[in-house]
Amino acid sequence: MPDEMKHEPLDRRRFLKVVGVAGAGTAALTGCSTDKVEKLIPYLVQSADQVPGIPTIYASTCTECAAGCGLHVRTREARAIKLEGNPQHPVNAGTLCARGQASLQGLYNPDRLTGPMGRNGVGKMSEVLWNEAIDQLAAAVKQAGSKVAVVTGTPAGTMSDLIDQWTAAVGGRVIRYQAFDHGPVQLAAKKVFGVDELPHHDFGAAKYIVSFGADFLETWHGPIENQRGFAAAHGFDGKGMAKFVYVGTRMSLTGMNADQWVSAASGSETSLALGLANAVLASRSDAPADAAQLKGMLAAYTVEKVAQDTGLSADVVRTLCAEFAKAAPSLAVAGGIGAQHRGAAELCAAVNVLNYVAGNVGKTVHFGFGMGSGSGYGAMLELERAMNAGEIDAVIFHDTNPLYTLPKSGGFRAALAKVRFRATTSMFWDETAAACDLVLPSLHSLERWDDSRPRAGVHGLVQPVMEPVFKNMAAGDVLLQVARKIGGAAGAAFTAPTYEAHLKGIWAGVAKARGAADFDTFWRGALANGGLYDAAPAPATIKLAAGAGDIKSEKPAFDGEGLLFAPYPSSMYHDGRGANRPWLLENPDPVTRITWQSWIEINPETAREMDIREGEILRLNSPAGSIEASVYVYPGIARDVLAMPLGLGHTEYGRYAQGRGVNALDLLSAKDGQGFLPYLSTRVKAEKTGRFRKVAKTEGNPRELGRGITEAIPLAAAVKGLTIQQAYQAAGKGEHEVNPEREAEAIKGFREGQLEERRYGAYALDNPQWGMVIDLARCTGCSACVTACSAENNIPWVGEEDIFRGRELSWMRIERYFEGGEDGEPIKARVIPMLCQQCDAAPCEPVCPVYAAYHTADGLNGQVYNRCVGTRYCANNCPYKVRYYNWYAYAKRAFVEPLNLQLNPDVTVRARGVMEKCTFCIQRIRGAQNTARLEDRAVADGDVVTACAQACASGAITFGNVKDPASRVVQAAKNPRGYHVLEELNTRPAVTYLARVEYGSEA
Amino acid sequence: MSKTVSGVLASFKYEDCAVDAIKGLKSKGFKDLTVYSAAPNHLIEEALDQPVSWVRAFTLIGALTGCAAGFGMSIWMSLDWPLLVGGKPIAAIPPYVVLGFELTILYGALSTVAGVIILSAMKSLKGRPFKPEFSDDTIGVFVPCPPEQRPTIRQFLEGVGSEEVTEHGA
Amino acid sequence: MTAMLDHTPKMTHAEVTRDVVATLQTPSRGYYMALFGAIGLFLVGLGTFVMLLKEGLGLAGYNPPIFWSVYITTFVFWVGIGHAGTLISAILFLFRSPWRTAVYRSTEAMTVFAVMTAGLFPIIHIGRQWIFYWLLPYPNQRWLWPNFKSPLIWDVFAISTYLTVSTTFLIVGLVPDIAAVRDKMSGWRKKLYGALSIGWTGADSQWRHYTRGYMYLAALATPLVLSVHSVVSWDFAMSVIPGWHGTIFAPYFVAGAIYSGIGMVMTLVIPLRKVLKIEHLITEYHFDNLSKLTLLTGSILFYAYAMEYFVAWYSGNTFEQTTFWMRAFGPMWWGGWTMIICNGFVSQLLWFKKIRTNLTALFVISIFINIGMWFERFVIINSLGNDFLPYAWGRMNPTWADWGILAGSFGWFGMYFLLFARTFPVVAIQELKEIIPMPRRKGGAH
Amino acid sequence: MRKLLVAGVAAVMAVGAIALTMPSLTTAQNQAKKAEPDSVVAPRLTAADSSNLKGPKQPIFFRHDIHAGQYKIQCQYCHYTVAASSEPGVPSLQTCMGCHLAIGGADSTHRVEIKKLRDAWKEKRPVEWVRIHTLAKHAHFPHMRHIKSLGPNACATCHGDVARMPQVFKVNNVNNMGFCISCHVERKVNRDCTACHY
Repeated sequence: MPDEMKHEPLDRRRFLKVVGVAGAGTAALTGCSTDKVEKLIPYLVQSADQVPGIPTIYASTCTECAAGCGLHVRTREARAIKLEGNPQHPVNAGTLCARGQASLQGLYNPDRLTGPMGRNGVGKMSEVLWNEAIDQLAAAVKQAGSKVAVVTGTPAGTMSDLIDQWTAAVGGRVIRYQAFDHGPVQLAAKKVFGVDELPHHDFGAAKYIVSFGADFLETWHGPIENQRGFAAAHGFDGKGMAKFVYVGTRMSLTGMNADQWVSAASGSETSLALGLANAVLASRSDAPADAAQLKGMLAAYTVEKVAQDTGLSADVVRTLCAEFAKAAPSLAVAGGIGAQHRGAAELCAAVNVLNYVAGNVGKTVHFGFGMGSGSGYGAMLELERAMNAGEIDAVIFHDTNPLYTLPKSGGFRAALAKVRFRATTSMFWDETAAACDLVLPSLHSLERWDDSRPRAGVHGLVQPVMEPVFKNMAAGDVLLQVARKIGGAAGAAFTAPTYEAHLKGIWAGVAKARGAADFDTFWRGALANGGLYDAAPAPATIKLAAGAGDIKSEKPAFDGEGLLFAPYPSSMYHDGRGANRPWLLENPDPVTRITWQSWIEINPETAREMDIREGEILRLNSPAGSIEASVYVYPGIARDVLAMPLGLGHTEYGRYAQGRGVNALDLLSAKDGQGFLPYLSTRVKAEKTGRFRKVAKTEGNPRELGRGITEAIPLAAAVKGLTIQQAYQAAGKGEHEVNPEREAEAIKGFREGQLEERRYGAYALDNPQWGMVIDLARCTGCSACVTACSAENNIPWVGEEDIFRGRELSWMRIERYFEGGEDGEPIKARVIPMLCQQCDAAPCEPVCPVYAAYHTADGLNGQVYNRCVGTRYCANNCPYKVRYYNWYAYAKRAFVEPLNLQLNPDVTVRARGVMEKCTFCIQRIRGAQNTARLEDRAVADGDVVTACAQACASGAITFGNVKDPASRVVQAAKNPRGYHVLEELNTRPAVTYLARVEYGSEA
Repeated sequence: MSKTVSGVLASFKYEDCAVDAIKGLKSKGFKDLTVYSAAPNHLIEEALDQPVSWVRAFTLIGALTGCAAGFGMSIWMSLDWPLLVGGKPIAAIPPYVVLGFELTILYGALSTVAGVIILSAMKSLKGRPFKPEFSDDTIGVFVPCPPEQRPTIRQFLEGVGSEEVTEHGA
Repeated sequence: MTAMLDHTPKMTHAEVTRDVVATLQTPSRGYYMALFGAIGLFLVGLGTFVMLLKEGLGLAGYNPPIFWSVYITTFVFWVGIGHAGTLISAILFLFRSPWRTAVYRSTEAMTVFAVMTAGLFPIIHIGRQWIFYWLLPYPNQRWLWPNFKSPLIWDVFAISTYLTVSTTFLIVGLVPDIAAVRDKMSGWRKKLYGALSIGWTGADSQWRHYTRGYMYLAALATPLVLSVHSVVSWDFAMSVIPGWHGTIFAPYFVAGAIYSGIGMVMTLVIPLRKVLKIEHLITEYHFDNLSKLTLLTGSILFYAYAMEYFVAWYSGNTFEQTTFWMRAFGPMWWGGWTMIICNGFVSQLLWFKKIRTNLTALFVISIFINIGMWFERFVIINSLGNDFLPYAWGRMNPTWADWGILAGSFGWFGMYFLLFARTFPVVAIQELKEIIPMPRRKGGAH
Repeated sequence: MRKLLVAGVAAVMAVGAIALTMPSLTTAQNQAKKAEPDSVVAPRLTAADSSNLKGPKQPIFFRHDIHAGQYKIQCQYCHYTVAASSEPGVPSLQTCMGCHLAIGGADSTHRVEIKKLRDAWKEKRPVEWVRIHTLAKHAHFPHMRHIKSLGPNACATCHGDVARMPQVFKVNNVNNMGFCISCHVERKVNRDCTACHY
């Protein structure tokens, strides 16, 4: 960042005004130092919907990706403290992913630009006044006339429309560019069905799911909606579950959740897809009539041919074909980065054919949702050409950072340099901003008005929930003001004084169209619900197009030689926009459990051949460039492939992102496929450097050594309703009982005796006992709960250096264990969310010398921070290792202004030298109890929802009072799959896990 | 400096002489002797044959008090604010045995020392003469007696082989 | 009795007094170098502690799941050192073991200072050192008491009791000797020792109660010394952690404590007797006996090590088995083997009288013992590194902050010991005189 | 009785300086008197006097004894969220102006202070009151629950008889845990640690 860019210290007074009651805000464990004078700053005018001490919730829409999930923004004293899902919203139904929640750290990011920046006399960037900035832009646009290009990543909505109209008015072109667009999918849709839109997938309805490199649980389309559907289909419901097969070179998070990982040679997936289609046509009669015309093309793809193309054994292919043909409706998806090689369009086409012949179109694959992928990478190449040709005089970037998301090997940067005037509306000093002449930092979506139309039937509203943290201007207002400055046609086109007014105008139209009598009530209703939600549109009738007939499965071309290089989208950083959010940086990668770093994944055997160990720094050379990163040996990757997450290696973008890790795109050649960026198109030479850099992973040992931590039960047994013990015996692996009957009895007797001894004081009262059930058959390991927990409980991040020492604070942590992977048997991953088990006979409690850890009357392991002297004995004695310690003043270090405004005032911020751990969100429990007390009623089931349970898109977590036999948690715990981790220690945890259900031999 | 007690002080380099002296004096009816020695000497103890020290009483009482204090404190304090830990009874006896034990020892030891000091102080040595060599290699025997008896006793002590005999007091 | 006579120093009471008092005269340059060395080390520790207060325990090499580290290791090490002193001064006193007289004073002093050192660690290692006093049961406006079920509170009581009792024991033993010194001194020194001797004259009325009281103190100190390290061992044994949760811990720790203590005694006394020129008072005979004690306790320890592995294997408990596998072949294998070699094997050399009576050899061995016993605790604490959930495994990685405090503890200890040796008789005058018969005119033994 | 026990134990423990901590154990009882403001006419004071009065000097010499005492305005009229939220709520300037648009003050001393308020309102500048009762951030005190169970006039239990204070001062050290506990024990209500500490 240029040094003349100073972070203007925030105007304290203004914040206090926002906070309302100083001190009620950012709580810090300051002991009892009340002698220092504190100020009470009252509101000037008391806003009706703000009651100090009680959260106010605003409905809005998430803008972190194109999925457009509905938000409930929890605010306290008029500052947003947490983002949660909007239960009414059809896309995410009250849940939210890690990236969505971390949007809050975009709002409060200390590296946000505090004002517009323009070139000064000497050509250096420095802060300018807003009106100057507007003038500059207007002048430049006016001068450029029709030679204006607007590059926007804004998903469909009024803003996007405004950009179109505005550009049209000033005369210019719009390029819609998203890094992870779905070019291949859209091309394939056109080719096979003759429709120019993206399909919408209904995972929930599918009985059998095959994904060809589409990581639908990470970034592909709307991950949350996919995950909800996937959980519905694949989560065991007592009768059965869908089978999920993942075809790809690398076992991604999505792959980890597959019942079978098929590592087909990259580029050969098309053959497999067509093979499956062939099998379906051959074995099933219910295929649509016009599918017959494909017989000729498909006939070639016999099991043998497919096996030969893909390098899979014929048996595997045969079973796949048989199973897929049997299941209906099924669902095949493709088009993710995981298989985005130069043949990706063909692959998607093949998958369309497969879905069509299997009769899935209209059942699990829907068209007519009006989803488009934008003009994509092709258009950017076209823009590059135009800029080189001098056809562009002014470029405006909005909601996009192409200088990071485009491969460096391409000529975009050079071409952009030729353009006379470049502007961006980025809130941050990112790579693109650094290459611009004018930066007009927009407002964060929590500070401005907007709406979004992710798909037909969903029209979400974005509303400001608080005063802007920095006095900036929404891009919409910028466009309107510029138009007015330019005047003429442009000026005439836009009469609205502000973007808010413009938006309301649009919505007035909507209201009229819906025959709403009075706009205000309509508007207020829409705001309260976070938008308008209609039933999904009737799916369009789809017939095969001419193109469907000629789909070739050819090995796509790869540049360079050596191992195939597979960059993949990180589920945390997405296309890189998440790289400046500490929550995401410290939330371990669901697959490798690595934080704060870039890494290179390599197959164990390949590593052995090259004599490489974890942490060794490897240099990868491709025709396009070379990068260095530490190695992570990962059994879930094909032998001839090196994989690397995208999203890090920023050269700008603030203190957290800048210079952290490396950018995998630097190895890619920018050569076009057919209008999309072929991520999977490069081979690299791996070169040992002999240097080492520890991998910042939070994992000790990836194997659970048969300790039964993550139990799994075969589907057949689960359907019979067997317990884990019974299932083991049925499988002939019956390990001996933990306790013989007589022992069990003795323990029971002792237990009762003990319970009697405990009836004293508050413990004699009739209190609730809080408990939790976690269904491992539904948990995908997506880690949304981890961020939710950090957000709710003011958990600071510790940074890379302390992660090296294993000092992460993560009350909710996802443990990932590998099964198999050796001598031929397939590698499988199991995940288990590990949090404080709130043991009834907790080992941590009796060892605390000062009662800082003790058992509350409502069955929790109370942790009294201010009583803790920090002997750490409790942490040593915790078998689950879920107690975390403040080795330094982490909170002080992490929550720098204005990030401290995100702190939850209901939760003490832990000081240095204090032990902390999951509290079952006790502040929510107490809150619910207080409310119930005021209303003279008892706390009802569902009144208390922990942050993790709330965020979980799979609905894997149930929380409630185990003393209430009617509660959901008790019902869930009755499940025969239920077990306690380390039960033999007799700690009597309050958390019950439901064993994961796996396809065994019967699959 | 209080007035010195009238009497005779004899120094012995040989323990058997000292023992003879003590025995002789006791037989003569001099009970209130003061014998100085650099180290405990059982021959002298036999010669003096005094009753067993009462220190043990202090030790016992101290120890019992400590034991009671240990258990009392831990149990009462647990009940004063009942907090449950690890599913154990509020006032669990087994862990409190440690407290009981430690305080038994502590109080026992301290009261023993107190006992030694108090008991030793009960016999006042005010005004009785002392010579530095008594803490080195010499045994000293002091016989309190009225001035008129001094010569006879002096004679006797020199007789049993005292190296040096001095008379004290007005 | 004969054994006793054989080894009784051939000197008169006067010579004993003379030689011992001589140790209090102006010391050699070597002494001052040692003293300043100790003070230097102590300052290093002090500096480190200040940094810990300022920055936080993060400076030390704590890597979760290992939440205890070098500090607790060193704590247990020093508590252990203490035990030899009490053993020799109290238990051997009750057994009327003649050879203790020459060495017990220095070992007792060692005990007191070792426990003083150990006592610092619970304060150093907690996260919020400034409220360490919350561990004490004092009435406060919060109406809160400590949790007496916590082994750490047991520690607080055990250590403080141990410190008090052993200090009392030392002082009581000193009083007659101080008196003896007093009577040899002149000027301000005479005044000083005079005050310290609280009017001791050696009158029969004093000896009478003194001898009794001393015996009862010994009788109380004996169970205490056994209890203290048992309690410390329960810090570990009361937990559920594999490698900690062992029923043999109490006896195993007590043996280890005495073993390490005697090791330290040798390390201290072998040079000390040279520096203070009292070779004729503390002779090979004494070291021979010390060595035998070392051999005994060392062998018990060796057996305990073997037992730990056997139990882990025999129990069939996968957690225990993994822990002990890791102890021997895991990333910290070197620690495990250091402990077994230094304590298990080296102690077996003492079967040979040649070695038992060769002071150079003994000195070297004693150094090994100190190292080995420190590592024993280090290794035990490292069991935390691989407990129940493999995902959470980790390994300790000490830093300068750990070594700084460790060095400081040695400085702190050495400082006090040297000052003591300079100020008070390190050989018990009166007890020596007790075993050296007084001359008799009529001659003949009694 | 309790004192005896504590003292007894303390004596046995030979821990010194118990006496110092004893008083705090019983402060609650002394503070249990009710806060019914009888119609006293508040004394005539000027801002100048405020420095001789107990308690910190406020930017505006706001007279609780006049508002709550003389005119018997309910506490909750200004501290509007005390019965609904954990935060009692500091009145917004708007609330003040609600009356003081009309009420200019009986005499000069009042007028001076009220002018300060009106100026602040004009300049849209919040008044920075000096906080008197602050609870450590690690303790959570839900005002509404206490009002609910102790009644709307229970404020005095902790805050003292504010209605008689020309200038508010701290009567009880509400930040003293013993102060809370003594009351909770007396009333036999929950004294679970996590009721307040989380």
